[in-house]
Amino acid sequence: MLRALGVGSVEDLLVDLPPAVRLDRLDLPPGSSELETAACLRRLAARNRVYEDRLCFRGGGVYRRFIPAAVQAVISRPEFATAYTPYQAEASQGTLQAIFEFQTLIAELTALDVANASLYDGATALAEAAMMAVVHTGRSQVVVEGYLHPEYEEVLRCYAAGRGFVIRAGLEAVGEDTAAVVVQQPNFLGLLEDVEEVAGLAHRWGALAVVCVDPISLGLLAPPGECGADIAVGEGQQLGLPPSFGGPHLGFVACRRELVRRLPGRLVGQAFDAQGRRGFVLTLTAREQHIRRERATSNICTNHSLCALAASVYLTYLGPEGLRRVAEVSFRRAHALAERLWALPGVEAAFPARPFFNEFPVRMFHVEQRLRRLGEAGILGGLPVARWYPDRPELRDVVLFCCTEVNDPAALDLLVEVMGRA
Amino acid sequence: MLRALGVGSVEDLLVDLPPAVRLDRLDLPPGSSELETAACLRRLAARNRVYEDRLCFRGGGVYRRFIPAAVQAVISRPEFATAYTPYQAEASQGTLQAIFEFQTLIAELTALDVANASLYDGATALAEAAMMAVVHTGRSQVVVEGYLHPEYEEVLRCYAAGRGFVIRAGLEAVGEDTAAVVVQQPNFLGLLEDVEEVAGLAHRWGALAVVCVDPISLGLLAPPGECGADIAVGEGQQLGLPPSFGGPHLGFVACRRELVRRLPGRLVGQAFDAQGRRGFVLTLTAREQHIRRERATSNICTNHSLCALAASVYLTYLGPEGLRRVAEVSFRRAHALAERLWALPGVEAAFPARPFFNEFPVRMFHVEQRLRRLGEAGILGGLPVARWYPDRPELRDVVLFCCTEVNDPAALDLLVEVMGRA
Amino acid sequence: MTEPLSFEKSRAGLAPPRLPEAEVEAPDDLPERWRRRNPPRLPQLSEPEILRHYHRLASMNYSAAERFYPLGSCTMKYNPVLNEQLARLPGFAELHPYQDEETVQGALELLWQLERALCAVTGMDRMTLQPAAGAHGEWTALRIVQAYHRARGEERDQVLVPDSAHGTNPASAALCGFTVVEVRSSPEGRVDVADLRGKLSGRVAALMLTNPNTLGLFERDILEIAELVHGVGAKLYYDGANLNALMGICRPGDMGFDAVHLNLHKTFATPHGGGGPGAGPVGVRRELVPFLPRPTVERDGDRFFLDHDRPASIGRVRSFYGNFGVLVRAFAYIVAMGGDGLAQASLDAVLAANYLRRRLEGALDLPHPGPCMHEFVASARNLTPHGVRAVDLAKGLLDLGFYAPTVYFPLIVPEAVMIEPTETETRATLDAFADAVHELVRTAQARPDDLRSRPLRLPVGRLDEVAAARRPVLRWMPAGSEGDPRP
Amino acid sequence: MTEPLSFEKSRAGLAPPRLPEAEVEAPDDLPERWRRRNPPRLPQLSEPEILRHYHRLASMNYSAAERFYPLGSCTMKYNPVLNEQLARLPGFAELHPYQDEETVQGALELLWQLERALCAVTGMDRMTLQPAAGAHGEWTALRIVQAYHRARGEERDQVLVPDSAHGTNPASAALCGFTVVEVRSSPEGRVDVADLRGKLSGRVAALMLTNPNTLGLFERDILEIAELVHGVGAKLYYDGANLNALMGICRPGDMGFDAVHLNLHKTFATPHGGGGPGAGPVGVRRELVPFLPRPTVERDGDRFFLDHDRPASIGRVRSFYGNFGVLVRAFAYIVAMGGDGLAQASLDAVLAANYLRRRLEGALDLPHPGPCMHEFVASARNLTPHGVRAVDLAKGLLDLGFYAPTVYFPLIVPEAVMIEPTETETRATLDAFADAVHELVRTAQARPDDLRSRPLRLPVGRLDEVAAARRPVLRWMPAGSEGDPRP
Ligand SMILES: Cc1ncc(COP(=O)(O)O)c(C=O)c1O
Ligand SMILES: Cc1ncc(COP(=O)(O)O)c(C=O)c1O
Repeated sequence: MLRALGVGSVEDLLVDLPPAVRLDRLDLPPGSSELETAACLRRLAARNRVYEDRLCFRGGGVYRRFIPAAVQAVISRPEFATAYTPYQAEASQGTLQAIFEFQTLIAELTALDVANASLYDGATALAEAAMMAVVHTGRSQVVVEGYLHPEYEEVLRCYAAGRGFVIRAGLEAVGEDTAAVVVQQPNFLGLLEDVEEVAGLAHRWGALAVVCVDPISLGLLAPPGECGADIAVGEGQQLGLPPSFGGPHLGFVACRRELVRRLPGRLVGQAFDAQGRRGFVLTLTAREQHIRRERATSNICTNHSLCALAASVYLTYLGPEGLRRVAEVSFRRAHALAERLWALPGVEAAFPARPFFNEFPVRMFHVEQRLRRLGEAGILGGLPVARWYPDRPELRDVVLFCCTEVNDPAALDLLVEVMGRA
Repeated sequence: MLRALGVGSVEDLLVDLPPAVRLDRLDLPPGSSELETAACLRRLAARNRVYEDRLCFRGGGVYRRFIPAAVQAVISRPEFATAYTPYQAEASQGTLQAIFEFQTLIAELTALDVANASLYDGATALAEAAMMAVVHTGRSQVVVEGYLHPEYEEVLRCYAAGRGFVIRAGLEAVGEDTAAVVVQQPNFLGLLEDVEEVAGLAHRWGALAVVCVDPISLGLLAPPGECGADIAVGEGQQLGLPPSFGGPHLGFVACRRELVRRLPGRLVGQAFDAQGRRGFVLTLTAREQHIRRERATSNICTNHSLCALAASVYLTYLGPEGLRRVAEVSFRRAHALAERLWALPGVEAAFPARPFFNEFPVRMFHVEQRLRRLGEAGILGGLPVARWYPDRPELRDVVLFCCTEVNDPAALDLLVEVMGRA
Repeated sequence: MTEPLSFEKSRAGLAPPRLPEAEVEAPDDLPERWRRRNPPRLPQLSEPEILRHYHRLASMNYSAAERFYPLGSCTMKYNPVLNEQLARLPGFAELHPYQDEETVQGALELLWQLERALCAVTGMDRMTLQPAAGAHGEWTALRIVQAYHRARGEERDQVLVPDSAHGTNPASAALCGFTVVEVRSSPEGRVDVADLRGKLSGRVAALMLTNPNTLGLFERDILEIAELVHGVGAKLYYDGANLNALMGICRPGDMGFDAVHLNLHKTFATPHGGGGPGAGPVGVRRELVPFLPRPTVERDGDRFFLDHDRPASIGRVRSFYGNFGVLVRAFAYIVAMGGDGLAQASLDAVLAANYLRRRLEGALDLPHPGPCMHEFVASARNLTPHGVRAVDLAKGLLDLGFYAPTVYFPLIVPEAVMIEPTETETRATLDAFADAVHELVRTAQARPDDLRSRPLRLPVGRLDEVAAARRPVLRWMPAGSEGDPRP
Repeated sequence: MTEPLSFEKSRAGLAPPRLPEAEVEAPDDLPERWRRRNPPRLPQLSEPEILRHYHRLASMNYSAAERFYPLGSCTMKYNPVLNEQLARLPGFAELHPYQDEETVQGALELLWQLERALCAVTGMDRMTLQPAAGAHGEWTALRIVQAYHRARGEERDQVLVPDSAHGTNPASAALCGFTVVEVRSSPEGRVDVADLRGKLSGRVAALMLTNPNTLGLFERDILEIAELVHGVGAKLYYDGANLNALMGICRPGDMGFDAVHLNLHKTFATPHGGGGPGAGPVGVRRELVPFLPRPTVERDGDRFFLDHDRPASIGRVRSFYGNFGVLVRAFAYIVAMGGDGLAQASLDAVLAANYLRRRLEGALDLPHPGPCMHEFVASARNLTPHGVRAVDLAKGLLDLGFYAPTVYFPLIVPEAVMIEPTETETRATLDAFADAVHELVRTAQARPDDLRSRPLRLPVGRLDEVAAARRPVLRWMPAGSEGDPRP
């Protein structure tokens, strides 16, 4: 190729670089063979502790769930994995149709009208929803009600600080400057909120109701669309994605049809060719950065398409009845576990009056010691929440336990047994 | 569907079954969910000990080697994995072309004219080659020279007992009844044989020379075709397949062009369509069971196609120079290790005068105790051969060590260190 | 679009992939006389090129994962993707066959349990899991029967095989040194009992029977047949490649069979791999057990072990213990399905076959009265007057996005079209396939040339197999190399 | 052939997959008021149908694994398959983000080492690995710059963005509350330094620059630009989505950049996934380090830990620590390539782009003088007289088995055709692509209608995007359900 270009070396093509910036040598070790690369990464992987799924009772936004083998079989297909964002629709119908199905699945799950093609994660999805509301209402405050996941709140505040809106806490703060009221269902502590009431209040003040949901819970719990929400967002990790130390996971956002042109990110719509054959295209792109630049609804370009595909396979595998059963098994096991834990000496329900779904807060003595003992028994115990609430003494000794269909009864027994040791 | 058939239940379709044979109930546990199925199999898998590749020094026909990730990426494609034998050529060009390439790769590796589409394993490939010779020469004896893998010999004897030919041992037995002389290179003990001499003798008596080879060794060692062999067979596990407790692996057979119509199993050949486009088809099927029935060259129908595909990807990944390097690294490391082991007190070379490739026999005191100690250090030590040679006292304390590119120098050090402990 | 051969894309002089260095002192001092003179002409391609090459080849294949694959006698059911993941678990895939027994207890238990499950399905007393495929299993079973007779001092030299049998049956018998004697089928497609009776004698070692036979018909007279065979001291052998109709419905053992082989790569849902690897376990009744290949897997309390000490054994039929990776998949299938699931699968398979058979009435000839079991054989001889043959119908189906049924087998049906839908296909798929056959039959009548020109929508058109076999080119050769390896 | 929607194939009443039972006493006593009234209308399909559905969808996609994907600005290089396997190791994939630090030392070390490696490549002092994509990284970097200025008591309200910049640049700036001021490009395609000078002031927080810019041209005046920007106290920000020309060649830090984002899903070979997930780490120079998102990963001897105690931090930009699975792949890529390999990759990328550019001379307009860096922008305006547009050329390429280049971007080039071949393509592929473009240009001249009718060989013909946006249908609705959700 050099010969075709009439140059002696690639250096001759780098004529525009100021000599001062030309690097001598990249300061990294030399390359390695595939065998050695794999060995290096395996060594690192071996220095992490992997808890058995069934012995993992820690959630806090990331959960172990049964992942059907079909998910991996689909998302590892290189036709999906190594395609770009589907700019050339006719050569990307696989990706496009999969996204269209994903949008429908999320709309059905949330009982709202439309959903987008995906966002980065639950936290950024919530921030995007808040910004939708700020733009839509032209107001400058967002009210957070109840125990919102502390990391989601931190992300929300980071976006607000840039974009220039204010976060306020508690329904008391709702007023005529309120763009949106945000509530998480179940909340960070696993407790159920009264979303309908929150939405009612928001609407009375002309604000939007934004609900952050656990998608699995929607197999059992009333979905945002049945509770008056205008926008629903959430984290889709539970829909077929491994914990993977926190990512990549899957943000989703759904809304009422009136808000569709405010949606961030990609949207896929139905289209037809000259012969009348149905296909799918990226649509409503006039919202987006590559057309609208600084006036776009968001800066989203690459989103989490392959994760959305995983979620689609997962939900399609379960179907409506399967999803309900997964939710129900999680609910029932968590409640059985809660009863047994609360019955232990030195352990009590942190919010005994509040209903929960499959995660619940427990107050106990000797938090650290108990968790250490669980660890020795191979169990990843619940999540202590105190670090996020340094000024809340009533949450100091609270630990959040979760339970899903992967935690079989024998695992529950073991947990209770170790927790019960003097 | 029942309605379309006008029957009330499937029972009504089972009219031809004598009632006496109708089963009440299949005596097996009820089915389980995917989660529980996976748990059941994982429990079984967890009850096996997995040695790190680099600490595995046991061969005896199955070896740890570096397997490029490309192999798994290709063979897990459902288009390859879930197709049948390519009866409909036009809809099976992927499989057919892959086999055609495999045939070429094996022919090149062995330096013979043609190879077939695959056989079950090295042992049955050897038996098939012996039967080719028996039919081709019309003679009734097969002579085995040197240390042939004892399991291969047992398989050969099993086929001979059915088909009606006789196995004899040692070059002394060669004579005018000899259909073939069989030799393994390197032999079961890892030692190099003089294949050229064996082939010369066979040919002088009008017999065929059959060589059973280690395909990796052919990166360095003179191939059968350069040594006068008429048929080469071998075990292809090392070409990209995991040990998998002994299977599925890969038998291959290659031969001189005069013998092609004696080959067992599938053969793929080039063909053209009416427009002159090249494609590939199953060919010379007049040798095969579905055409020739009891007069077929073999009964092979399903062979080991997907394993052959793995081998093709493996060999294509390495290329000629890569294969040579893998063979050379194995050779050099094995020789370095041998020197160090032989230098230990109470350990000596079992056949000091004989050259070897990457596996070598060591005679030592305290075989069991030493292997146990290696096991405690996480090492799968060499293979004691005594169990196959109960009448050969000189092999009683002999252990076969092998070394490949996965056994890094630190692994060698550890092995030597533990072996040297008093 | 066709794809060049990897050899044709090879780039001479390309650097090999990065590989580990030896990092030891020892030189490569292999004496010259053992050293290879000419390196093999393997292709030289980079990793991205290799992947793209094989991805493109993959896209040139029809597969059961993507399409209906109604290949009769092949049971192309859905292969659960979970099982692929399980077979790759390091605790299975990374086991060396010569590890000490104490370190492979899970593997041995799996083999032990799988044997028990297959015995439950077949009604046999013990199984060997060694054989690598169906044909290998047939031969193994015949070797066992042969050893049994020999142990009784009898050298029986004949094996009876129905004319409808799969080609591997006579081939396996011949490979085992037997003379094959063919048994005729009756006009209705079942064993002609009178013909059988005439051929039975003290020379007969075994009758190889497939039931349901390859026409998809249950051998109604099976109990009588068994009695006749046993009457001359012969053994009754069951070709269980076709067990998919019978799981939980009836057991070969209860029909009087003495030996059975199974194709786990059919009935037990392991993928066929474009031609293997499969697994062909063989089950036998008590009196044949001593002759099973060794080692067997035995249990002693909680401990599992390999028993090599079996003096009457025929020996080994292959190295190690069978196609373990395939056995893992089959075991996972059985665990997931359970007794109830397997029985349901067979019922569903029978229903699907009968439904599809009904849907094809009027399109193709159905030479044998139904109902059928899990498959059926139609005949395209009704198209012969239009100059259209079964192969033309097959190629027409490819163009419509279906794989073709098995054609020209069994040999006793002219223009045979052998169809096996399996239980994992939906009614919608069966309907679409039936519609396609009807459409092609109409095309055959109206525009026979059209059908004879098919396929037109695949990477290549109809390939000339006759010319290919006349001057076979079985490998790539570098351009300009001396001669080509045509035999 | 197109494929029905999963919803359209749904079989009402189909039994759900087998799932575990609760096996506990506790009933489902969720109070009614929290209970869902109408179940979601998810599809009801069996596992085999689901797999077949998605396999068929897969076969309707072009992908880099199978074809040349010359999409400019997207760096569709080969994604090593090893890295997919490594990211799935249980020791990575099964880690809970809230496990105790002592149990995730390997993961933290990986993050720490990856940060060091990316600093070496970019010349930055520290990096955050949190951002999930390029645009997310841009916004994160601007938030850091904003926090920096605010900490100094300055509320700068403008961000300068060249007119050639990627759309995410102005969008990210706006999302961060800045007013975007566009900087003009000179006729030769580089920043118009005079225009820049005029727009710089104390209101400017940062200039966002891409270098090589989106035309594939290196900004020759970069050192002067840096001086000017720093002169008004603003920060110079580097859009490193396009780093593929510069690894080991030169470092943004040495050019005077203060903050950088990288697209690991481009330069560092992690697969794009049909639109993510990616990773957009952000590197900064010393004075911006205090403002990095928290937590950072720190090392104390042999121990690695998360540092949450960073009072000046902008906070979090997402949950947890980044797209860890993507970071694992990128790290594996760096280990495999090494310093030498990365530098060679950039040299090869530049060579491939220049070669392809040369090969296209005479076919398309090349509005800017070369040499280019890793990509280049041609213009199809020479086809306008024939009534053929860039989009027609793109669709024609699809029919010839290539993905199309990026078209109509950058906005400053009419009928832009932006081509990035990457280092992992062979000369043979580049030649085949160039030949195809030449062929299409000839077609455009001879038979423009032909090109405007393309594609004809794909599952669907050219889709009417305008009509689709006019009455958007964004989801499936059951037949006969009230209304459709058209906004
Ligand atoms: C009825 C019957 N018997 C035997 C076989 C042979 O099995 P295999 O191909 O596994 O050798 C087959 C399948 O091909 C078959 O259909
Ligand atoms: C130059 C440039 N900047 C920024 C981006 C945005 O990156 P992402 O799509 O990861 O958000 C892209 C890619 O789309 C790009 O090409």
